[in-house]
Amino acid sequence: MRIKIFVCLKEGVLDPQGKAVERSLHSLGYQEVRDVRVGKYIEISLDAPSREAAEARIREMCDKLLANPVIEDYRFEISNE
Amino acid sequence: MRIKIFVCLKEGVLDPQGKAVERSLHSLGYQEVRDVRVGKYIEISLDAPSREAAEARIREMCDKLLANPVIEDYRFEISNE
Amino acid sequence: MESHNHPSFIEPYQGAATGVGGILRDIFTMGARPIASLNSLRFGGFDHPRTPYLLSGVVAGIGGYGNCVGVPTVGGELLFDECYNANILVNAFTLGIAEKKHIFKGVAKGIGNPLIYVGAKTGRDGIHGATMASEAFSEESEKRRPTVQVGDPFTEKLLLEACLELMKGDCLVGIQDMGAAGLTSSAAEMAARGGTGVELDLSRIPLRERGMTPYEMLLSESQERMLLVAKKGREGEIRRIFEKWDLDAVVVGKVTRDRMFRAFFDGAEVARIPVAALTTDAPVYNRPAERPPGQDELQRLDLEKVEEPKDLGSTLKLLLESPSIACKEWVYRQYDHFVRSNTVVAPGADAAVIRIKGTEKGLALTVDGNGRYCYLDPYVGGILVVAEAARNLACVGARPLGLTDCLNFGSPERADVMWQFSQVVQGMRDGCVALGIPVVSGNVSFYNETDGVPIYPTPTVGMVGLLPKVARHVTPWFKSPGDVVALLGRNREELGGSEYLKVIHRMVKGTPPWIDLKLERAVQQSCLKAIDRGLLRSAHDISEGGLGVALAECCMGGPEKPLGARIELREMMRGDARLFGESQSRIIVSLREKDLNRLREIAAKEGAPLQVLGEVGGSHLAVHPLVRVAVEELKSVWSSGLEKRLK
Amino acid sequence: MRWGVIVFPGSCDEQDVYDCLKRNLGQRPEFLWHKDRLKGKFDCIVLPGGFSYGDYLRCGAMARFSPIMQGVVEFAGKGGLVLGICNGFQILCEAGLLPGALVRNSSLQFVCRQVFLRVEETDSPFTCSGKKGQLLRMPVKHGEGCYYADPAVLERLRKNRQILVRYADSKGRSSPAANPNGSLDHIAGICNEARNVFGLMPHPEDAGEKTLGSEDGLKIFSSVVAACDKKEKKAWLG
Ligand SMILES: Nc1ncnc2c1ncn2[C@@H]1O[C@H](COP(=O)(O)OP(=O)(O)O)[C@@H](O)[C@H]1O
Repeated sequence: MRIKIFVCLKEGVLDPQGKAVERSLHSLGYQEVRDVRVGKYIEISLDAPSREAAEARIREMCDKLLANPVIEDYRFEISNE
Repeated sequence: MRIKIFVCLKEGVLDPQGKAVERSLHSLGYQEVRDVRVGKYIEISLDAPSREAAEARIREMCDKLLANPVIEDYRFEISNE
Repeated sequence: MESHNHPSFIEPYQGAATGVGGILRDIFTMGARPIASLNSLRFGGFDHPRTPYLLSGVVAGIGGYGNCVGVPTVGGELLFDECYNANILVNAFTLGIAEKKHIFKGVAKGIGNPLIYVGAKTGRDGIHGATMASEAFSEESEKRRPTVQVGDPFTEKLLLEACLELMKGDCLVGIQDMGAAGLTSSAAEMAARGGTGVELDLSRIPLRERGMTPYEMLLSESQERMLLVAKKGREGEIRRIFEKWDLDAVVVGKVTRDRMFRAFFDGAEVARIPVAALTTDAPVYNRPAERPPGQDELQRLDLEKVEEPKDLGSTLKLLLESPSIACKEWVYRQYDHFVRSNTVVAPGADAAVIRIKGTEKGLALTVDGNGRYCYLDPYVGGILVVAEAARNLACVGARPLGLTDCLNFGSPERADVMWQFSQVVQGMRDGCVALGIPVVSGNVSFYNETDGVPIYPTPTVGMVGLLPKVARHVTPWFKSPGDVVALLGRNREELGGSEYLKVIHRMVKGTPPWIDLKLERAVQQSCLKAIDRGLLRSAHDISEGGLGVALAECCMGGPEKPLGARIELREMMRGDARLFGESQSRIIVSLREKDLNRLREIAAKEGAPLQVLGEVGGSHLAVHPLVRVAVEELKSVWSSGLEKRLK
Repeated sequence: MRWGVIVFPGSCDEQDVYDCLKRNLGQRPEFLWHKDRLKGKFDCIVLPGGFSYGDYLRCGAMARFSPIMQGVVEFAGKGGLVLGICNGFQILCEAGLLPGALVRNSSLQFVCRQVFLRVEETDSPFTCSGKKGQLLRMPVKHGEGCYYADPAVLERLRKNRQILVRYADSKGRSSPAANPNGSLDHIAGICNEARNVFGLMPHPEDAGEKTLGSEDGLKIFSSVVAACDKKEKKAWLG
């Protein structure tokens, strides 16, 4: 299974990167852009007996290592590649 | 429209961060994990007259600023949130 | 100096980063350009699962912020002890240079003058942060997930440059960082100092989030913001400067006559309280203090029962690779210590040295602290921390100009902690008086305890000294074979509170080393005068790990090729005390043989004992008759000690 | 000689470059604000180190769009000398004035330490006062200094002798231990094909005086002075 994990700063937490990217996009003429957020994108391959088993494992990995629950939220998608 | 952009290192470019994450996951007992890649995940909101128009604008932004074609590939998804 | 202990435990990278950001703002808000930072860190034991994670995050956060703002981090200290397992200490120190004529204060004067908000936008960050920092931890508060602030060093850099540019002109009346309790405390404190009142229009505050209430705006602790009071009519100038640096500058209120703190939102008054009620009239606590009954037992150390190791060479190696003593390069190579091109002595020496561009002068900086000594005897511990910092300055050739501190303690609601606190402060005062060092500022961090167990009382001090001629500075490392090695000060049989007892015998007991401040002064003065006259080739303070560790550091600690030494130590005391006892007021110096008599004269005149120990040379550290180890071997365990525990 | 030192928001080393040129080499540098257009005559433009735009997204990615950069690209196109140090090197790569890219250090950590550079080529205005194989001691301090280029580009760099300096140890040998960031082929600095644009990660301006531990950094700046002094400006092209 191939898993795509998205880690983003929580709502309300300052995202200096997002802010800076937004300002740059504006100054490049992309005025229509709003609410830029920059996060991490992690892809992993995994062997698991079932989708549910995989989900449980990934949730663990995210809580323990891949995301910092104090400031970050995560979500993930599982595909059968 | 809400756009999700994924920027990843090109195949062939060393990804030390991916390697480090993989090593940490293994040492935490997640032996089943392979091929970890770490990239960037950017979300932006955009007003555009059509999906096509949005696509063109985003491609431009990515080529110019959001990704560096020497080392990175990107792809994006558009949703109507 | 500022502490950011609690936030760093919750989110090490951001906690440490915003700690650095806060102390930098404290400096440039006065009109001083920050020129160097140091930090004092305490972590738990390496068998605690969170220690490597916390350490890596804190170090990366300090570097991440300081490097980006372009202020060099030139030194610091890092010690490990189980008592910090659940309460790490992150104390940040920054030094700035201001022109005497151009020092700015946080004062709101001139009725009708505008209050101007500059810097980053306001979000819901850290609301109630100030109260969180002052609450003891429990399992419960872990779950509460307090809001952690994310630092934006880039915005800080812009704010720094914009403020310094503004301060070159004459349109500024007062300025203050929005720190703990944000807009409320900065506005109220400025009014209190000015003997005025303030009126804020919250509808004008630049916001990052939608739907924020006036309460949230008043208490937000969003970083990288400042409040200014400007001369009326000069608002445009200020706006132009901040625009140049892409920052918000918005008039949000004005100075009033009535000594009231008032806030309006959408035309309605939402807060109204006398300024004094928020500032000068705050209650003063007088908490009970009492020496805990267990203190006597703690100080009892029966050396008969401490078995002396057979192989002192192996013991030396064990000490050198223990995390508190091991080389800290893994830490400081993550800090930019060269930026601003003033760094003459980089991290790794007793004190850092920076030159002052355009003059011959230099400044030496050090941060020091030993919680274990203070735990065993808080009064003596308080003296020792001051003495050690001054000694570190003496070793590079600098006379102290002033001291700042950060007092890290458990809950002040406990009588034993209050006793430790008052004892430490008395000790520090007595040390400062004896050595003639003014205390210019400081910080107090209470409630460093978890589930009823406080940390060791841990005062840390930052000390700054002056070198009239920076070129004269001295470093700790041996320079060439044939040089004489000598000891300023006296060895005593003292093992209480030592790193050796802790690491090798797992004991924290006894009384900390004895100190005679007259002797301390004599030793420091001898060292300083010898450096003034160009007699010394190296000088190194003896601290944790004693003479054995200090000699090893002289041999291998420097950036150049390691050198050996042949030493004779024939004193009548047990070998482990000779090598690893931590007697105070000792400095190892090396010099050319021809200069020895002149050093003797100086020491005699100052009243400092001087003893020739041996000479530099060979490939081994040989301390006859106790140890003989190849320097390369010492270097390899010492260099890898920290890093291998982080793997 | 006329030096311009660009100040980006977030530049940290512009003053160091300025002071080094002025105090140690008697030059008269001038600061250039990034929001201005490039005006006036210059012999060499320096892009200093620091964290332009906080190095958010990618180092140098946003700085390349600063108004002044258009002028820098034209200036370089006409043969003007451009020197990028650290963040400046990253910006030059992002702007396409130099090939390749600088990515995260292989250690994943910021690294600040003294290194040795081995001068590989002397037929450039930035190394013409040096000798082949000469070692220069100066500090590095960066989090993303690992040079990367695809194999074809790397081959071209080698063939055209565009790799002007490599990391080495005190004996002049390249090795992983002497390479502070995992840079491909131990590359510390490269020039463009026309040899008038040079980027390097280490900081010559922090090695301009004995007091600071080394004055080897002056070799880079004094090469530029020597190259510009020459009547036939392109003499260094060999
Ligand atoms: N332990 C201390 N030693 C010396 N001065 C101190 C100490 N603690 C606080 N101060 C001084 O008291 C003033 C107020 O300190 P504090 O309440 O910590 O301020 P803030 O919270 O604004 O940093 C400062 O000038 C500070 O330097």
